[in-house]
Amino acid sequence: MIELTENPLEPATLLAKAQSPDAGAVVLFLGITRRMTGDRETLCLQYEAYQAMAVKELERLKNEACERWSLTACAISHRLGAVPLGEASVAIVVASAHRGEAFAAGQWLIDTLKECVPIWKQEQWADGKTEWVHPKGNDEARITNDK
Amino acid sequence: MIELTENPLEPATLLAKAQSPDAGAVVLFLGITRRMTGDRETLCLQYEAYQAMAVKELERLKNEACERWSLTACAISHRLGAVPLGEASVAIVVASAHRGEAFAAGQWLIDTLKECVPIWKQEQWADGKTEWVHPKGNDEARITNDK
Amino acid sequence: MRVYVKLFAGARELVGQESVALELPASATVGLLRERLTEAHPELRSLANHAMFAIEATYCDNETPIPENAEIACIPPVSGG
Amino acid sequence: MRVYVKLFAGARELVGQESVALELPASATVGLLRERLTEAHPELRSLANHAMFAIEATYCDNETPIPENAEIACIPPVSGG
Repeated sequence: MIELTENPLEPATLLAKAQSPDAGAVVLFLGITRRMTGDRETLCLQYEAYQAMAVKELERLKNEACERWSLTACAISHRLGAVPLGEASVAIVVASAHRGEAFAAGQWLIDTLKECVPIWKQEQWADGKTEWVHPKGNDEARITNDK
Repeated sequence: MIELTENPLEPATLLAKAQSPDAGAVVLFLGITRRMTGDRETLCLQYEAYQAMAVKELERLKNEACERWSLTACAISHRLGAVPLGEASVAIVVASAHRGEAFAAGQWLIDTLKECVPIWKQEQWADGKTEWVHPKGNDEARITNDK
Repeated sequence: MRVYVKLFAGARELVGQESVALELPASATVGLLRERLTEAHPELRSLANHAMFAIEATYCDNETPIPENAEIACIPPVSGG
Repeated sequence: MRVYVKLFAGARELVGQESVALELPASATVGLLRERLTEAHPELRSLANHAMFAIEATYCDNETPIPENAEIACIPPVSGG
């Protein structure tokens, strides 16, 4: 299951679908809006996607993960729009007969999602600035909008 | 939070406690009762613990994980008694500012739990036999009870 | 030919539009598109150098030729997750 | 001294009891306990060779001396998770 949604993510629903007698292991990853980045404070993150392509890329990642590891379930759900502090922007669930595969696939999926899938976040800083985050290698280009 | 319980595990409750504005990443691991082991079919698993020591060992693992990685939350819940097919015998939740630490700590916790914590499972096979599982290196000693 | 390039996130914000129109020769590649885009919108130069481009929602490289009437998007470095 | 050894899982099932009593010299170590346990309950030999022992719910090795009135447990290879 691949999903882009403006609603809060529902990891319990994803987990329930992944739990089955074929699975011995389920791994869930949640990416959360964190308050502090170094000493800067975030109020909220805002996510935007090139939706048709993001869904296609997420399907591609899911298919590649299912080829590389023996998975009994794989679901990725990404939230768009405002994601308040402490709430999840992304949920990835994978299940497999053995735990090594579930951990490896889960980690690969989030690492690769962050490299490939056309979704962007905008920081809304506590100091009033907003900033689109465009990582360039170790650096990040930040398109700042001083309000 | 460390817990041994005869009731079904509640991963959603564990997740809700782990999600906070200090966490950027939450990783949940569930171990599930799997139907097939090779070509043998399991009906149910039965878990038994040396409870006082299991709680103490789980606390020790949690403390060691919190020393090795920078975690904002760490909870382990293990079910005892009968765990039917597709249900979870163990739930581990870890949260940290960055995802690498959450994945590493989650994997280390389940690997180490399986080596150290005095909990045992008994296979109840579809062919009517029951068998305590006592892994010895690559081998497993199986104390079989033909009924 | 006339192409329309979708813009997202920082690129959209820099230009102030969700897409831009460009006039390209019929045999144009993505590399030429990248050049013309930054000539027409110099404010995009720094970001466009690091951006990928997608044709019909598939990543492509500088050598890829641009078909007529294709959906083209400028994909600045992503930051989802 | 008289010690009681808690048994779990396959060990409990092999002996048919949740604990066994053993008579040990006052200076006994865990190594001696392991020997005496398998002499008294030969059915445990294969499992006890791979078992750990715990005193007061803490793993110990063959050299550990056994205190009087301690809670002692035989921990066959674990399989939780």
